[in-house]
Amino acid sequence: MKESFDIKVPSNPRMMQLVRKTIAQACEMVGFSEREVHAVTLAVDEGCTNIIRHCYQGSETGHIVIRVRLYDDKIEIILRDFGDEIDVEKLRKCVKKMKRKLKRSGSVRPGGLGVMLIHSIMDKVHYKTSQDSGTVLRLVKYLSDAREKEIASNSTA
Amino acid sequence: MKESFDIKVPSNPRMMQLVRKTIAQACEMVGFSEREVHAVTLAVDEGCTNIIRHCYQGSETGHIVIRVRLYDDKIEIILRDFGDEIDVEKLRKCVKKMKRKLKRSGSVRPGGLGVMLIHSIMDKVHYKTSQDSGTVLRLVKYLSDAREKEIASNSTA
Amino acid sequence: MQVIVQHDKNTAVISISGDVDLYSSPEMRKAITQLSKKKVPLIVVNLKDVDYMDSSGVATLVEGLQLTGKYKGCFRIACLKPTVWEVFELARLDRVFEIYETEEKALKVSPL
Amino acid sequence: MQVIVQHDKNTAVISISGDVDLYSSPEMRKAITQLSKKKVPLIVVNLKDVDYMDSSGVATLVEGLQLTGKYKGCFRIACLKPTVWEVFELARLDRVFEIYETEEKALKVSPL
Ligand SMILES: Nc1ncnc2c1ncn2[C@@H]1O[C@H](COP(=O)(O)OP(=O)(O)O)[C@@H](O)[C@H]1O
Ligand SMILES: Nc1ncnc2c1ncn2[C@@H]1O[C@H](COP(=O)(O)OP(=O)(O)O)[C@@H](O)[C@H]1O
Repeated sequence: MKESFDIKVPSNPRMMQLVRKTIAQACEMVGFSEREVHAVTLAVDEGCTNIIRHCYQGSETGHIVIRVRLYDDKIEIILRDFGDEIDVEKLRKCVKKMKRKLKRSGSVRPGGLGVMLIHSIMDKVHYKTSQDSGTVLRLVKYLSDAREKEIASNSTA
Repeated sequence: MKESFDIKVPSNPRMMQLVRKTIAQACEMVGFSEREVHAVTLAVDEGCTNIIRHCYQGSETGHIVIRVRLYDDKIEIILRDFGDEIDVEKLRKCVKKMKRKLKRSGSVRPGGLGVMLIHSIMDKVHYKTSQDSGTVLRLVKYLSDAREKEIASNSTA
Repeated sequence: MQVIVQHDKNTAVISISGDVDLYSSPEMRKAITQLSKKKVPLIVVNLKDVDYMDSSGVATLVEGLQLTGKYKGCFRIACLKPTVWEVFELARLDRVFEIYETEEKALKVSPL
Repeated sequence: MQVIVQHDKNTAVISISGDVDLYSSPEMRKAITQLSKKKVPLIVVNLKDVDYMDSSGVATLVEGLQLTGKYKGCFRIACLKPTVWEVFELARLDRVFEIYETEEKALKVSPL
């Protein structure tokens, strides 16, 4: 299986519930476990709400385009905004700092939580940004081996 | 509230479950009852499967673009395909015939069921077709008055 | 969607679970066609685990009715959930089919 | 999302139902802020009907912890569903909060 679809939503927090339902269904179709479906959905939600808050500064007139690719062994989700170029290096540093802090102890500072969740859930996280075409966030999550075998044996049964 | 989003899927029957989940969530956001959510979802499913079967003749390489508009008192769903011009007059006749037949008694011929379901569920059904830009099917469903009042009183409570 | 078939010489029960739509209905169709080829006298389709059925599912059941009719077999449907029942109503096919509340009843009632 | 607040002079229970996300968390925030302004000594947030919470919900709870901390109040969370618990774990905040299995326990245990 290799299938892809797009969903384009306004940068409105109200739309996140709809995005989650759609992403959860896509994850189920690939064969992720309930727990993984929830995690991937959360990561996509965090990616979108970061776009709403940081790229569009809370304005509801922007747009987010989400492309989802379903594979036999993974899901790929690409979030695209149409805002200004972002400082990817700063973002990378933020994640590093966050990860270090978390290792030491539970931090009570909520800042940076979204980006950190995305990184701890997804297997691949890649930002690509440019001045005139906004930012693209590419997320990939693989099926666990065990899960893949389970699905393969079900579909041949 | 007036919000719209798009979803673009390949003309693949496998994608219909995903479309249904998304449409059902959109209907819930407008405030339709469980029964109406199911009916509108069914109508959209029938519209999409007709595109897959009749417009793309079962080929999975075509695309369907679904635009959903959420209003306070209705939902509007626009299905667009990129196939050949269709014979809207023939379609209209097919619906009329179907309706007449159904009035007489339960017909055992399954043909025409999809189009008939769309017409009996939605408040507005409009086809617009052209040679170079495919066909657009516009569907509208209004909230029942009772339902609208119920929602209004909940949101002010 | 999942299709489970249990049958002996005289009766067959086809239990469906999941959504019956354009993608999955061919599998249900296969089960019905195979059993009607064997001219099983009574075929019951149990839909207790079906939350969703579209016109392709309904058309498949109509086909089952026609196929079994050819050899004077009985084709029955059992355990419709409200959402599925509604599709039958919308399609005005609720009186065309023999519909039973339970699988037991569908198996017990003698042919009309 | 729905927020129901029950409180007397010494304790308050905030019961949340539905998804807590960027859209709905401001409402939960409002309830927490109002109660901490009144310096209610023990605030329990009951999440038994919450299936989903994102980082904006978690951040709101962290804020609650900070606000109540200022006046030496107690801020507790009760009845986390597995999906919500997982967010706390992923954020490594499961040990930062006082989390209880039931609302009763959250109300009974004396302040640490
Ligand atoms: N889509 C984005 N566009 C621009 N900046 C972003 C984006 N996502 C994250 N950031 C940056 O990364 C930082 C951390 O984001 P996040 O993890 O959501 O935590 P918070 O916003 O609570 O600080 C933000 O403060 C912001 O500077
Ligand atoms: N999207 C479409 N494009 C072209 N023709 C269509 C479309 N939808 C319906 N039709 C026409 O309307 C007829 C009735 O469709 P339908 O109700 O789905 O029943 P069936 O396909 O089972 O006959 C079809 O046979 C077809 O000729």
